[in-house]
Amino acid sequence: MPLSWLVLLVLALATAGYFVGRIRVLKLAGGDVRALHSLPIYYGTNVALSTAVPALVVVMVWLLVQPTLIERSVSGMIAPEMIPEGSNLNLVMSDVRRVADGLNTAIAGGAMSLAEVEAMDATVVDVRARLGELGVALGQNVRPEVLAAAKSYRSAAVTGNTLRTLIVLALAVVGFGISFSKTKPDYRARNVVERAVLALLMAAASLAILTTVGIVLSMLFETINFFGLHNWRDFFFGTTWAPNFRGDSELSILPLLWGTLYISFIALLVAVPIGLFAAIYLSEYAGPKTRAIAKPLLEILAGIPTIVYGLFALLTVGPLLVNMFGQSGSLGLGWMSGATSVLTAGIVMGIMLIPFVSSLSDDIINAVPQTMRDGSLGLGATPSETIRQVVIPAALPGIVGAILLAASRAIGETMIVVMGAGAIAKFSANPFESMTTITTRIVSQLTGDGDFASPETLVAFALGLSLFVLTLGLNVLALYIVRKYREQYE
Amino acid sequence: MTDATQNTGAVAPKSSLHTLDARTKRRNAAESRFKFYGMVAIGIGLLMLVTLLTTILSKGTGAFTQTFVTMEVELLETKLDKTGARDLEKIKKVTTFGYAPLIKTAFEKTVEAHGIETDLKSKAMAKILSKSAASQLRNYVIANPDQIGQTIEFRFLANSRVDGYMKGRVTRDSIANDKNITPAQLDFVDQLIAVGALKKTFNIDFIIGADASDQRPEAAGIGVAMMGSLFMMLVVLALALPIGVAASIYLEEFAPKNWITDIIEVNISNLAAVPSIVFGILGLAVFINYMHLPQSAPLVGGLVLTLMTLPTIIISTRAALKAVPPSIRDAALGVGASKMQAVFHHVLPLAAPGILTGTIIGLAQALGETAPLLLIGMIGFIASNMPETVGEGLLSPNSAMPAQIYEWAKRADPAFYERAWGGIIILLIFLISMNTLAVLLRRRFERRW
Amino acid sequence: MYDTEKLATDVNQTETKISARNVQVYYGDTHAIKDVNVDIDAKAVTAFIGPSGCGKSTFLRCINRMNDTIDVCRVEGDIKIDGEDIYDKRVDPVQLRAKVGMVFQKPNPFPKSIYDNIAYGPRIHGLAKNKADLDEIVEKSLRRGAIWNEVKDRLHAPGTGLSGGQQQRLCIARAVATEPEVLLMDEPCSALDPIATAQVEELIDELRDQYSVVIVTHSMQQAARVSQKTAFFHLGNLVEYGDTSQIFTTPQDERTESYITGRIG
Amino acid sequence: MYDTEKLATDVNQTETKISARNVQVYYGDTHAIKDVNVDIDAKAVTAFIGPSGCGKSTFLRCINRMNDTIDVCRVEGDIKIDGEDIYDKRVDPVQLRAKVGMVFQKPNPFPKSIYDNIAYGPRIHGLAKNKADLDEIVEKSLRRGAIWNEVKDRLHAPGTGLSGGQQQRLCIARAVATEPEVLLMDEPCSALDPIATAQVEELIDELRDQYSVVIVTHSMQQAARVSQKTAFFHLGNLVEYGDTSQIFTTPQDERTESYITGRIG
Amino acid sequence: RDQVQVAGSSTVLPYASIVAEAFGENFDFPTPVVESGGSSAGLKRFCEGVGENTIDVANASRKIKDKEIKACAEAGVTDIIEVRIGYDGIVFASDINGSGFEYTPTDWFLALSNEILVDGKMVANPNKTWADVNANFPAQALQAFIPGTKHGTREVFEDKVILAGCEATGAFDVLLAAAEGATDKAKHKAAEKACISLRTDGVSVDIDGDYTETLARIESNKDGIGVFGLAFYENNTDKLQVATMSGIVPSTESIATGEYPVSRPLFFYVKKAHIGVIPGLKEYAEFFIADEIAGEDGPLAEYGLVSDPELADTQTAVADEAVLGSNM
Ligand SMILES: Nc1ncnc2c1ncn2[C@@H]1O[C@H](COP(=O)(O)OP(=O)(O)OP(=O)(O)O)[C@@H](O)[C@H]1O
Ligand SMILES: Nc1ncnc2c1ncn2[C@@H]1O[C@H](COP(=O)(O)OP(=O)(O)OP(=O)(O)O)[C@@H](O)[C@H]1O
Ligand SMILES: [Mg+2]
Ligand SMILES: [Mg+2]
Ligand SMILES: O=P([O-])([O-])[O-]
Repeated sequence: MPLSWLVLLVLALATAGYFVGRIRVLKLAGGDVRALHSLPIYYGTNVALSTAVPALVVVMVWLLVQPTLIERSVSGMIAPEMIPEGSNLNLVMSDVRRVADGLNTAIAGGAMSLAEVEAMDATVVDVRARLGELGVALGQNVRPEVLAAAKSYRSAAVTGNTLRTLIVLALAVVGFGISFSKTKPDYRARNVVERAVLALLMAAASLAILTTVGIVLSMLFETINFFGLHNWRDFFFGTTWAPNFRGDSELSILPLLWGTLYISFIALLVAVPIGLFAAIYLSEYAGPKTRAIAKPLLEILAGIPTIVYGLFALLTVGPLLVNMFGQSGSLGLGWMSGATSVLTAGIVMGIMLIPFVSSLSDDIINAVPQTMRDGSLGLGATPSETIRQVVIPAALPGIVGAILLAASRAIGETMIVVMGAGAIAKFSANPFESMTTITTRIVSQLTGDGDFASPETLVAFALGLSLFVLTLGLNVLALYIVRKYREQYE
Repeated sequence: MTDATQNTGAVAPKSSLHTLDARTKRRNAAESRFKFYGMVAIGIGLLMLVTLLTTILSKGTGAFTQTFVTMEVELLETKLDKTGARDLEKIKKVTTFGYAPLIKTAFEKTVEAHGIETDLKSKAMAKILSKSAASQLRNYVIANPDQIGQTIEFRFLANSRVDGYMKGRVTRDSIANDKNITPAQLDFVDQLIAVGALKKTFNIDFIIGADASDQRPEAAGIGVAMMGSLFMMLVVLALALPIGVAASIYLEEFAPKNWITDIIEVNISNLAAVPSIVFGILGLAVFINYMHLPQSAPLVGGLVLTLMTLPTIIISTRAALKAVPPSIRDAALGVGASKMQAVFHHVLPLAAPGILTGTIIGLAQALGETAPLLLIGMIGFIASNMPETVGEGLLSPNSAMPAQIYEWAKRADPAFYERAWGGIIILLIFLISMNTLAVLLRRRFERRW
Repeated sequence: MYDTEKLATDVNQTETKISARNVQVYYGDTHAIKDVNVDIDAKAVTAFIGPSGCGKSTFLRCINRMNDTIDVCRVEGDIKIDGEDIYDKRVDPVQLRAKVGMVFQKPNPFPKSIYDNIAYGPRIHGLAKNKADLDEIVEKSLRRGAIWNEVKDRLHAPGTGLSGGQQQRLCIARAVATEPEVLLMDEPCSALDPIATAQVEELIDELRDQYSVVIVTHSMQQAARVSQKTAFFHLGNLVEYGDTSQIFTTPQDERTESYITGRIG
Repeated sequence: MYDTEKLATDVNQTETKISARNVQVYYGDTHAIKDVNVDIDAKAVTAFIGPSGCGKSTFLRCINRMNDTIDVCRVEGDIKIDGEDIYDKRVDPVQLRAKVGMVFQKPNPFPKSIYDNIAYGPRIHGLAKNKADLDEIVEKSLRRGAIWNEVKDRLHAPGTGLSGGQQQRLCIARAVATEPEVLLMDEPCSALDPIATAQVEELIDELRDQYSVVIVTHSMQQAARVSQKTAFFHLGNLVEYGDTSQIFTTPQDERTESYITGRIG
Repeated sequence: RDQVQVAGSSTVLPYASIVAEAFGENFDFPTPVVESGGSSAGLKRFCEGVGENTIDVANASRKIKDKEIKACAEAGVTDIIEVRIGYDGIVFASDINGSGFEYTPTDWFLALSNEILVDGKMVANPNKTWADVNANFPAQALQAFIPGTKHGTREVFEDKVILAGCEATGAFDVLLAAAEGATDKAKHKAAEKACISLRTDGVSVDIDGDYTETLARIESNKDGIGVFGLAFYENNTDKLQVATMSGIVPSTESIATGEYPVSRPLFFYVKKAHIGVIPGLKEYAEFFIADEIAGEDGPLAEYGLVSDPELADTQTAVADEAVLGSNM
């Protein structure tokens, strides 16, 4: 039975279980819901879950395990000497799989009978041509041992699938049966279902941990390689970033870190006040109509591709700033020489981040109970005093969350920095100079032309991991601050 | 307890409500300033939006029209099927290069038929067509081998320079050093316009078509990439929203408040700060190298973007859950609802606006993200066909809108630049329609208590 | 409007419904309830009285474990309902709260329609077979909450748009709708006018035919009118507990007496 | 604890502080206040009584324009304070509310420390010159709110962690701290025990030396004790308004009489 | 997997996409997927192993390095077919309406190097305008947009322009004399390094993006001179004017003959083990270098690729599936 059918069947059984469970428990209770421990839907859900969850888990495990098992047994048929020069077992096996798939297609399409397939002999029939007619493309002619392996692969798979179908269906039926027999009015169905839901919720939360582990693992190995090739002291405490194709580059994170913090800081300097004031205006002053229109409009800012912002920085904001602060600028200050600068990138990034702050804060501010505002207004506070001293503090955790999100995005942004801030790593306090960030360096070293095993490329991983640790520190700090200033309303 | 003081009367002298005292004036000034800042903030935001949108629109609308040349082509049997057996295999042997002569001949005929006078050689005339013309012919012939020998009217794309000329991007001055087109060819284009054989019309292929190579900007479309984005968004929505909300509910409502949950909490905020390309590294390692999912597949892209979007959704959902007053939970628990019921029946609906905002912002980010796609092979030249089934949509190689736009923006021919902006328009329309749904939903859940 | 006769006859013939032993409650470091022992009768009304801040609400919230929801709150000691320890691990607080209903001190209607406010409990407990049944429960509960007449035309208006007293009655109706065995009412009449108060008292009186009712009140008169037993709390201590008539006529403790004789409200 | 003599002497010698003419209030389509005309005296206490949901809070909130914050609420008619129309365009609701303080029906402490809850008003109105001054104001207000003793050791604990009655007194103290000329109190004693009630009533009595106080109450006794004038509302109408003694002894309107004679709470 | 999977250099990408498109049109195989991402990333994925979940072809704008071949071998990728498809010309161009330039490597060294030789001593580069660099040039402010350190073009620029200029001005000898190092080789290296260290005062701007970004920079700063690929320039002749190098105008012809000095070879690498397994792989490789595609009149040359004079050799090598190390 094809997999999709099997899954559908299990789901159908589960659906049936849902109704059967409901009906049964109601019947046992003589139609009186009050006699039940839980609502009928919980009994139904319990049966449905007991039917579907174990069965589907087995399907999943099976899908992961069966190919490995079959592969192992079939690959025994391919003697090492049969593997062509330069190839490996892996490749031969993918050929085997492809042929087996082709045979299956042929049988399913009715082009060949099972017996025909079994009798097919690669020394006699041109399998490639035969399958080619059926629309199965093969890269190469099929050798006899491959065909033989493919046949046994196919039959093993067929057996496996049959077994899978049986076991899964049996499990579903058993699950159905057990939960069905448990379905009695005093069975604590709600508790069971809720425990299952809680397990799901926990699983969802632990995904974050898994992701972190994945990220660390996927970078750790290469980072270690990097530190094998490059002095860690130079990386952490050096002052110059100058990758070079000839090797012995100076790769220090510090100037990049400085650029990252500086640019993010300016971006937040733009985004936080604008976003926060926008949020305040939307939730506290604007009429429902204005709010309904302005908020989604601002949200578009978050969805404009960053390449547009990059071009905007390069072609509009940069020249504008040069016109003001440049040598022949309107202010005649001569502070700025090129269009790319920390300020250019910071401002443009800030604009992109406005909705991160405004929309989230607006929701949180809006959720502060009206009685808080009434309390303050009733004392003769102006709306702005109310907002600053009562509403914002009450909404602070959410607002900090929004700002952190914006900061995170600022740290992770590449395109705007590349186009707006330039690619030079340096220490300077002058916001009119070009600088660059860790993230952009990660991207460019990773996509660059250097030798992929060289420190110039591997440094990307070290940068990534260091940034990870760094932001972790910042987040701990933020958590601590929020905890300290949290105000809980009733 | 009667410690009323005598000076209370002195503090509050009777004052008219109609005249503002100095302090109130000051406070009111602060108030108007505050409100003004709010308006300025919105103003700045909207101004920037308008600036960006007008830039995008002014640069991108050109991509929606395209120049076509209509003419009759005789499908010469001598060129296409020398044996005359109509054997498809044989016909297929004739490559697109073999169709070039048909087009040249067709031009000669057209010039003759319309009485156009020109010194151009037929090869030079044929150059005003897109390189896709030959493949268009070949595809037609392979689909209708019986038509060989007939004369059929075709509508061919003009090449990007001619199209640029029609759109004003290319002028006789600007092509002085251009080896792709000559003034004489432009004269010829003018003549074709005069006889109505060359026209600029709406270009549906841009919206539904696939990418084309660097030499054929005029044939490139964003439709297939849009499907790629659509399938990725479906994956993200189907995974990130439920998982994100579930994780937030667990952390905010059920998790014991201890160091483990603190770690998870910090962890999640930290994931938000992980540069998106790192998620690409992760995706490559986990989904492609470890789990053997196909390369360049929207499924993998969707999974990577899901991981990237999760922190955004979780952070906003948690903030929204936190903002629901505890008295609501008390009320539900008090009538005998379980914690789960209290959360799902009361808290979650009240937190829905914040959740939807997180979703809007998370999806917007996911929709516009390119960097992680680079590592899982969704950026480059991926000219697939429109996926026909959901499975194909998820698994067969595809690109995504932002990746396509990013690619176009890099390409040398300025015609691609116009398409990149056109692509941005489509992306924004996609985004706005996605947002509209969420915004409408959010409006339904908004209330103050 | 309420029958005073009952008062005399019912006392002393009841069994214990709730029994608390050595109950201590802490909010962080604050010791809010100090070593309280009390037996609350079934099918009777018990009044908790005492000065503001003495711990009445805190103790009341222990009885249906609503204190679980306050992070800093810690409860020690035993509380048994029908002989079963409610702080036992095996006890599902949900089931407990279905059995022990509560009206909170501050009215907290759901931000939903009036109808849904009432229907919520019956829905999750499966008390109604169908829509008509539910409609009936809602109407009956609202009537018992003495608010039916005021809201019958606006059942689908939000419950949060009601006046203070109306919200309070809505919350009473909501608690009654789930038919709890024990009903805890924290100052249920504080925002009610005399007539509404009388109606609620009538309801309480009616409830005690089948259920236990515990009521926190600041009105000595109310306590005297509706309750059979009265507990007087002071600074977290249960100072005196006994038959209402006895507490109000011959208090044993000095503090009780001084509180009662300041009889004003 | 409160002097009943004042009651008799003060009446009739006062000037009008607030005058309302043809006031109508609508919540959307609901007509909540119907054509109310009333003159409220300066340096006197006026009580609003009436059954729950009759519009007392609504009318009270009109006097300091707190109804402005409710979107669906519409106010028509004239309300004058000291002869000045408060709905006039030139009137700044902020200044109005500084002059007309309010204690809400549901206690709504800010999620801040107890100290900051009280200090909030004085800070925004600049009533304190320095920290010491502010400390003094806070202490004095808390004392007047009859809650000083209970909270003096935990001034920096959150105001939301107080008991219901404590929160109510905190809100009274908060309102008093800004020294308003008119104080509107919506059931200020609903969650208070008799002693605390008495203290608040004493405060009210003290306040009327200089200010106007309007108090909504369900307790007829309280109205009789503290107020000089009483207004009886019914279904949005001001049914009767006059000297408290007269209303409680010889009500003119039948409805008033029947409400008063149901005298229970 | 049915389609050929290609990844790698963004410089090769346009050519590969032209080929892939034509391949898809003319063969029954599906259009190959050509990912971009850079030579290094492409080779890295290429060397991850053999099997369907790895790529078949890596494009590179440089030769594969020995270290990479080793890493490949460790992952089981042993037989690699190297295919050189032609050359990428690198040109210097400025705004179409500005003044034109005729450069020598010396000019660039004098313009961008951190230190230059003045009166026999290395001093911090004092030049502010092109006129300071070369009296024949206009007094236009110095502003160069050069490829960032991630780009292979940067290496070519350093080697063939800056280093050449360094040697031509004699600075190299001075630096070599002053260089520290144990061996001659180390000294040489140190001197080279000193030569190619560019000034950081904003005159020389690294471009990490693409040529479109360089073009955008020139549009926003008309004084700027940018480094471009020949193909890019040829598609933007309406906005850019090209500068000569040592008197030679860059074109596919002048580069093919070797007259114009600044260019680099382009390659792609095929995993031999995948031939026969991935349908169409060999056909694709052969098609790429077929005369009608990569020849002098083919579409690649038309687009700007400098076709390889030794294309025929390459064709036979591919036909024979000659792997790296066997014939080189
Ligand atoms: N926000 C609102 N939206 C709609 N209707 C409201 C709102 N607030 C009050 N009402 C209605 O207006 C009427 C008067 O309400 P109000 O709060 O003034 O009554 P009240 O006299 O204060 O009653 P209580 O003594 O119960 O507090 C009531 O019928 C109430 O339901
Ligand atoms: N969440 C809390 N956190 C800290 N302390 C609290 C909290 N809730 C109550 N308290 C304190 O516990 C004590 C008892 O409070 P409780 O609410 O039980 O009083 P009460 O008797 O109900 O008073 P009232 O009649 O005013 O409602 C009070 O001193 C109060 O300040
Ligand atoms: Mg209480
Ligand atoms: Mg009221
Ligand atoms: O992408 P490149 O490797 O050619 O720079």
